[in-house]
Amino acid sequence: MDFLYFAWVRERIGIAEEQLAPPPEITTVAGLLDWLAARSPGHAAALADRSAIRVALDQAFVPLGAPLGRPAEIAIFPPVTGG
Amino acid sequence: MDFLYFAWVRERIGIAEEQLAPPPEITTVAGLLDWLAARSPGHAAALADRSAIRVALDQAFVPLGAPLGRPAEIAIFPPVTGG
Amino acid sequence: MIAARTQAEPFDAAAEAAALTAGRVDIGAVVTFTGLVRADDGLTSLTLEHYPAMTNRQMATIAHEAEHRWPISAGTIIHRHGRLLPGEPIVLVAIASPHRAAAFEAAEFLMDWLKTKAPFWKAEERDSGTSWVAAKHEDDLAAARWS
Amino acid sequence: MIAARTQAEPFDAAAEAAALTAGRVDIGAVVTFTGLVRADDGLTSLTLEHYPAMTNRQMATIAHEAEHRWPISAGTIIHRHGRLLPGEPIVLVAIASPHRAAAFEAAEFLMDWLKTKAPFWKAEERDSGTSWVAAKHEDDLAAARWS
Repeated sequence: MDFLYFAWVRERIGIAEEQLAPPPEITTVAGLLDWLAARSPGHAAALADRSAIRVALDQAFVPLGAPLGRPAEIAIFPPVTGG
Repeated sequence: MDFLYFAWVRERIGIAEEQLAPPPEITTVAGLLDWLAARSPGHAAALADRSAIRVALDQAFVPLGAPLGRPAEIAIFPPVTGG
Repeated sequence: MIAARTQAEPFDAAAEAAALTAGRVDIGAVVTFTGLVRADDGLTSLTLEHYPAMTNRQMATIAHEAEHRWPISAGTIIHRHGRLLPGEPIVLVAIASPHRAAAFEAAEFLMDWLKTKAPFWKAEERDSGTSWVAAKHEDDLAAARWS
Repeated sequence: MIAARTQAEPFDAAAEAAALTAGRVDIGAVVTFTGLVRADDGLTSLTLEHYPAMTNRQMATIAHEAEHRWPISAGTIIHRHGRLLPGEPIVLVAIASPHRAAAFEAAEFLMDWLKTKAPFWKAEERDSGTSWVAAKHEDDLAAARWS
């Protein structure tokens, strides 16, 4: 699975992109974030405040409580500020 | 007093502008329109449907029931359709 | 400061909008509205009659009212009169503001005012003859939301 | 048909708006919104990061949604990315419609969407350092009125 990070999530994790294989017992987006946060202090810092985290699976927004399914790409980032 | 007419009010009266001296006992806009309608068949036709008549005294809209005062200029026209 | 004028000549909406922001770094939003002549039902031309003294006076008043209601950095209102062909521009409202909501609202407010209070009258010319456009109730409703 | 794109280069809002109406006589209203970089509190530059695959996919979806909700004759959405200086344009929404209310509403709808759903992030650079812009609650409220 391709993990993409943007803005301060990217800065705190320290990389823009990585390929990871979460264990099959992770079935929700929230569960995936818990697993990801345990990978490094940077991941933990980036994901500390879940209210400031937004997630897109295969380029579509999902709530943190959504089922994970089998996306090819997961993007994790702060609330958007374009326009 | 300068009387100005626009759009189909102008066309029905047959002139764009005239100078008239209404008698001093006319004290409201509605009274002025009654007096004006009696001047000619054209004036009468233009003013027949009062719901379609708008009036401005010295370039400011007034309701038909408004006091006439002593304007220098009275304009009579249909509802506006600009923009 | 919103500048308002009437003219018979076409206007360049792009140049008018660009002039609002030239050399400035305090403007976050520019909204422009351009009204154009549609060739509906075989319309061949539109003639706009107006009452110049009242237009000038009332446009200045409404521009002032908009400046009072919203933070406006700069603005331009242009309304044409005379005979216009399909596709030609009739009216321009261009508003620059620090903020997007203010720019949208002020532009809509001014357009609603122009539709219901500015002393202009449209006559539509077709092969079948010329007729005066009737005022639309929906325009009155749109204008009423600002009062 | 609303065309949407992202680019690093500046755009010419005037030329984009003019292209919507060229040669047409069925358009009654054109509304444009241009967002610009403000030099607030000593801001020296704004850098827009984005997520290209998601932007392209979601912009196409929201353009389609706008076309479904309003009668739209033509439209253009452009969002820039990269480093921008004060006074430079960030975003353009230009909508042409037969009717004025539809043009205003569709342009506001698309801007509210871009503010709250398009995957762009702004970093502000000042002499004191660089900081990410926080999302505004008022933008969420503005977007919520369309749902």
